[in-house]
Amino acid sequence: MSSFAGRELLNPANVMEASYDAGTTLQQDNGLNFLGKEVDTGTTIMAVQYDGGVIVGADSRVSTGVYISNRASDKITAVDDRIYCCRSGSAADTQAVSDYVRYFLDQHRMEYGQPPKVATAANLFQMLCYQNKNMLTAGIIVAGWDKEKGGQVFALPIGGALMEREYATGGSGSTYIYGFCDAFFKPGMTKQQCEDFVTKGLCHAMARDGSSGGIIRMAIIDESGVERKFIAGDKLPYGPL
Amino acid sequence: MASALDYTLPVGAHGTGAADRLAPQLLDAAPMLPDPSERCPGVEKHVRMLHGTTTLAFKYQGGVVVAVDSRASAGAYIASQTVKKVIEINPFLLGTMAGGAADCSYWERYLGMRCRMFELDQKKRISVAAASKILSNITHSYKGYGLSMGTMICGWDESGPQIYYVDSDGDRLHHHLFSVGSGSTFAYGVLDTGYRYDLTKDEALALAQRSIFAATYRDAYSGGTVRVYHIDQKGWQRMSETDSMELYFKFRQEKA
Amino acid sequence: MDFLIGFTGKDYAIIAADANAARSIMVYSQQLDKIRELDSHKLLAVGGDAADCIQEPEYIQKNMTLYAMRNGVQLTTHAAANYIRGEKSYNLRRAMSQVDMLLVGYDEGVGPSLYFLDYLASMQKLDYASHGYGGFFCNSLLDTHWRADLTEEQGLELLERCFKEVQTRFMISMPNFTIKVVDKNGVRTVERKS
Amino acid sequence: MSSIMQYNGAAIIAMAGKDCIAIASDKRYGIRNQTMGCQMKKIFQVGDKTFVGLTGLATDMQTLDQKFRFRSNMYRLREEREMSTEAFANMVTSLLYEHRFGPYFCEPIVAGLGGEDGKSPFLCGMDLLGAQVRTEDFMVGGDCTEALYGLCESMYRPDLGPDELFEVIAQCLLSGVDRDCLAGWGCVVHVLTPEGVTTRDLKGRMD
Amino acid sequence: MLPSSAPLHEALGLGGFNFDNTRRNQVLGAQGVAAPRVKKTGTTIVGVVYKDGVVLGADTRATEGETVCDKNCEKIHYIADNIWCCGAGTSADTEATTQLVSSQIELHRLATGKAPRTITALTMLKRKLFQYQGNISAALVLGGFDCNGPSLYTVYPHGSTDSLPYVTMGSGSLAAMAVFEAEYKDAMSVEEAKALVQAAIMSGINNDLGSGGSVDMLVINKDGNTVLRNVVRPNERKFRKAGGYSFPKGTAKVLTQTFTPLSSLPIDVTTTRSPAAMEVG
Amino acid sequence: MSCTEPLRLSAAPKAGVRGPHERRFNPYDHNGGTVLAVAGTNFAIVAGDTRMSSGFNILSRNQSKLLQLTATTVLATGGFRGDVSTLQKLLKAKLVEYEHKHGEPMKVHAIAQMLANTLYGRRFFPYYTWNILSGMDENGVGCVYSYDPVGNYERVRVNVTGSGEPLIQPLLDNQFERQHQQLASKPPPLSVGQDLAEATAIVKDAFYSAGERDIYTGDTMEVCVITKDGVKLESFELNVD
Repeated sequence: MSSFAGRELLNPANVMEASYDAGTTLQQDNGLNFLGKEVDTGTTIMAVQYDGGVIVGADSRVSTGVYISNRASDKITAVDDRIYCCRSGSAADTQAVSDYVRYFLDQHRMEYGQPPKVATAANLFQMLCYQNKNMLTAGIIVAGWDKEKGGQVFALPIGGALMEREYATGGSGSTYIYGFCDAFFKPGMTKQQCEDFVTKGLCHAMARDGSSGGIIRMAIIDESGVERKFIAGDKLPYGPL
Repeated sequence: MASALDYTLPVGAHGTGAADRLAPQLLDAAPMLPDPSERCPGVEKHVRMLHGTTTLAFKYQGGVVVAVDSRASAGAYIASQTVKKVIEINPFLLGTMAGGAADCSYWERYLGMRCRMFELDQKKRISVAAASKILSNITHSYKGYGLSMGTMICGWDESGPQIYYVDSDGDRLHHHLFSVGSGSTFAYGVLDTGYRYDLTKDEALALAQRSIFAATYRDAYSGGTVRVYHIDQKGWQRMSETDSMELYFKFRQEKA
Repeated sequence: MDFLIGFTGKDYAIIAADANAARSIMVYSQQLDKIRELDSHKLLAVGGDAADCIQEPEYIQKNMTLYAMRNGVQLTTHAAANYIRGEKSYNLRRAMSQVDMLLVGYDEGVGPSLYFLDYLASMQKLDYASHGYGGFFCNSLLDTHWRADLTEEQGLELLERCFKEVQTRFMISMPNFTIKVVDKNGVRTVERKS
Repeated sequence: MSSIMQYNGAAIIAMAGKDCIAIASDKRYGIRNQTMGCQMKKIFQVGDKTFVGLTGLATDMQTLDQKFRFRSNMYRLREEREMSTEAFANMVTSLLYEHRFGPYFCEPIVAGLGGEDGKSPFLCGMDLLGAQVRTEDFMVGGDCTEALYGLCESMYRPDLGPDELFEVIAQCLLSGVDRDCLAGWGCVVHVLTPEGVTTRDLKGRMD
Repeated sequence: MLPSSAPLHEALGLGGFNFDNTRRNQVLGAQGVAAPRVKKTGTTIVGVVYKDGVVLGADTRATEGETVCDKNCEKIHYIADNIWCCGAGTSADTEATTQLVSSQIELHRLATGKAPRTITALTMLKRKLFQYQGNISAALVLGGFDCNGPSLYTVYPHGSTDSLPYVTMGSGSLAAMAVFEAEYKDAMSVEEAKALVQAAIMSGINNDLGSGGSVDMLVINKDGNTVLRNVVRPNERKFRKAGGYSFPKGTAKVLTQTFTPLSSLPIDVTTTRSPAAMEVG
Repeated sequence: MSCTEPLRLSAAPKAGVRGPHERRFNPYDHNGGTVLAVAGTNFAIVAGDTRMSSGFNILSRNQSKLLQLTATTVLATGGFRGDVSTLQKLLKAKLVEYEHKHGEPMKVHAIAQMLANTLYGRRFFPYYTWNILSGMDENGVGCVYSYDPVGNYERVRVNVTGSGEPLIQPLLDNQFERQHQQLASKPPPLSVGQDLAEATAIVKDAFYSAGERDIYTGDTMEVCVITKDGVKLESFELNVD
């Protein structure tokens, strides 16, 4: 039987839960361990540039172990008027990081008197994620539109690297659609083409990945502003492009 | 005769002939068998262990005195306060129990049957040495399987009073004085100080009772009733069964 | 592996410890005194981690002396026991020292007293007590034979019985023991009759 | 494997009666399986009408007793009045929760008389992090809580007088510790009424 | 004597967590003793938004391991008059965390002179829980009514939050969510919402062994809050032995008996008794 | 925010993070529940609840733990249901076989020894069951045999086993053994002093008390009264939470 011998010093959760390990199966590790397990956005997210802007999209499933703790969540978070991020990984970590970035960008906007650039937001994300990489499980895509460079997409995988891309996918579901993206992405799409590309991609990932699902949420960002869209779970356009 | 058990245990179909067939000694390690404790919380609450136990036996000029407590504990919970830890194998043989209650009671009962078979076969009573050897052969053949026993086989045979200690590792010792169990150190303290070979019968019985009582007082896992048996050439006799609570207040009064 | 034992008797308290200094599988010395004289009327026997057994009682003794110098009054045995418990429980939180202790003392108007402290800093005032594996053999002996009105001679005899039991049953050889007594005249060492 | 809470062993019950409370503990001081003494104090009176019973690791029981006494005495000096039982319970909670990430291995039970009339029973149990359980009937603690729960659940009746309450709590504790290896060796019962405290030592099993 | 053990921290009343015992407890743990159990609320807690406000609900069972240690505890905690919070998880954590936020909200209200908003409480809670990285085991359902209307959130121990029209938490959350998923509709009346919450909690009580006891509910709307404590008590004990168990006076054997009148009680027991009579310091 | 000084989000180590652990199939489960028996001077009472649970879930609210073996013997079994069923089947077969061989049903003391042997036969792969056998002995006195999972057994006055054991047993001790009640009469040697009505009331009360505090005991309690005339079964509603 396990004792609390050899466990981490400052990890009282371990210490306190040791008695469960030792004797009981009350703390179910199969499903409802809502205290021990972190809320995980096992997710499909993507962001794609098109001619004049970007589209960001995400599924809506949030799971805690095998339990779907939120089936209609919004993983697309605004950090500024025209800058959005898609969050994957730990819900707590990504919410905290995006809260910080929103706060810094607000300050930044006031100090400089104009809207921040997408690259600025992406760099703030990168700094936070890199400097706290030991404690964060955060895979983030930053996308938005600014005057200088128009629509831009930045990918920030877990660990804190920062890469600018024409399009980016993330989350557990993204692995299912690499081939799809390789085959169907082309630079300079129109808005409608891009929207079809994003919805199809997400829809196929959600169909194959158990941790992704629910509805599709999107934000279409361009010079004129932001348009939020969503596609209900029973209206997903699953099938050939 | 078929195996003594309903199902054949992994090794050791113990025949009943005079010559013991030793089980194959191919046990490098204990077999990988499923263990309820991995899945069932509180399994230790249910399997009665006599880990907390005090038993003793000693020879003196008048024979053998055997004394035991009566507690079975499961963790800190007292599963029974009325366990009979002396097993009456036959009118001349007693066995004591420490360790797994089921292991001791099953195998000592089986030993009783083997001793009876010996008698029918040989037309004479089995010696204590032979009886204890049968038991230690059995436990040795199951070594590594997880049996848990610490027992004293006490009796009177042609050579007079005898005590053998047999445990689940297959160890077998011959001596004039033993105490077994978690409370045994406490019992030894009193026993060693008071023991002489030429004790009278009353002194010997009182010493045995006092030693077990001392252990019930100090050892959390020993307690209940102090039972004292006496063996002489006419066989064993149950001498006393006294609640240790009574004893405590009796001794305290004597001291005051 | 240390063995400490002590009890109060009629107008005195007695305390004894084995004299082994051992490490790993060998013995350095069999003449070690494990009973420290804290002041004229207090004895502290220690067992456990060898280094802690030097540091901790020394620290306690020096501080008690300092207290006596500053305030012109010595701690009573009860106060000393509480002081030691406080220090131990505090030290426990920083550098888990592993020292078991028995404290005996004699106070005017109170008589002899014995305090039992384990390494976790729990404290009990007891009539008789022991520490270490030896206790597993001797506690029942004390239960059976100890009385509040033992004379010193009877007390020493009881101690000898305990030593004999430990030498008979305990796996580790303990040939020598230190015995100290405290009564109204102060502390003194008692030689064992050979 | 035994829990750290069973290192020294203890059992405590507190019960509410009509204008009175009773709190009872066993008296064993043990180290693991070895009983070292049977005169251990586990119930501490911290104010006129407030008792706290401590179970768990003996060293923490003694440390906490000192801290409780320090704090309630400081309160008395600062405020020039007695700490109410309820205030005391809340103080205990905050003290324990302060050590959330390095707890004292101790579960206190606070019992006393309070309220407007100064004679309404107040009972409060806590886990080692200070989470309160307030009840109007009984509260149990120690390493045979299940036994004590079972006994009290059946044998407790509301509105008992001090003498009846004593008999009920005595039976509950004596029978409870009889099924626990690590508690027992005599019991002590305090019955608090607006007039005073009656303390009784009980004859119990010593094994 | 050197004041080495002077409780400076304590005397100054600095507050905050104290890590004094942490190292000791770890060493004890390394010696192979098991850590003790803490009181947990296995729990079913729920919340639902209706037409004019929010209804929160909770069961009342608290467990320590597999034993019920409180049959009728309160799991709906006060944050402000218009903001309440249901807690599941380690009891001490849910209580301490909600109490702390409650007092911060009150101070905030006094500082700003405005009625507190639910989102403020939510931010305070999630910051605190995120800071402690899940070591504070509090899973919360936060409901409130403020200038933006009703709002309902869940807060997870690691500090993530969700906002939904109907939420459940705790070990009974599946059972309760099943009821919500089947029965919830938008813009319910208060009566419909209360019935729905009650059904959800009952589902948790009946089907989850970690939940039990009675149903507590709380309605928050623009007029304030209505506490509905123990609205349903489905698990009242159904049988007691007639006459109970009575023990005549003198049943237990008393060895010694002393009576101390209350008026003459010494304030500090140790100072008035001679050291010889002491048992423990 | 300076670039040289990293912004630390938290100093606390993350809770609930554990290393990998091996998973194996285990043929046991813990299904909870409580059974008890009381031996009277001319009767015996056997009782059990009917809840069958696993972890925090109730698998059945109506699974009896009692089995009538002969006209005046009842076996109460708790533990892992798979083993309980197997054991019950095996015992029934053995009893039939015995009756065919010997022309009479097995006596209770013989059943007791046979059950012990059966249990010990699986010493190294135990039936994870806890049993109480109850019936009428040859003198017409009620008898109760209590078992551990590997076949240690003992004749006792009263016994309770299962998840409610630590809650109920002390109460039965108190009421039936009366050790600490110096005014009460002591029980007869092998049975309890109370009459059937009083003993039944205590048994019922004990179960309701256990139901209040033990999460695994509940739903329905079955009470079997054995007299020389046979077995009578009654059911009572316990709590359902």
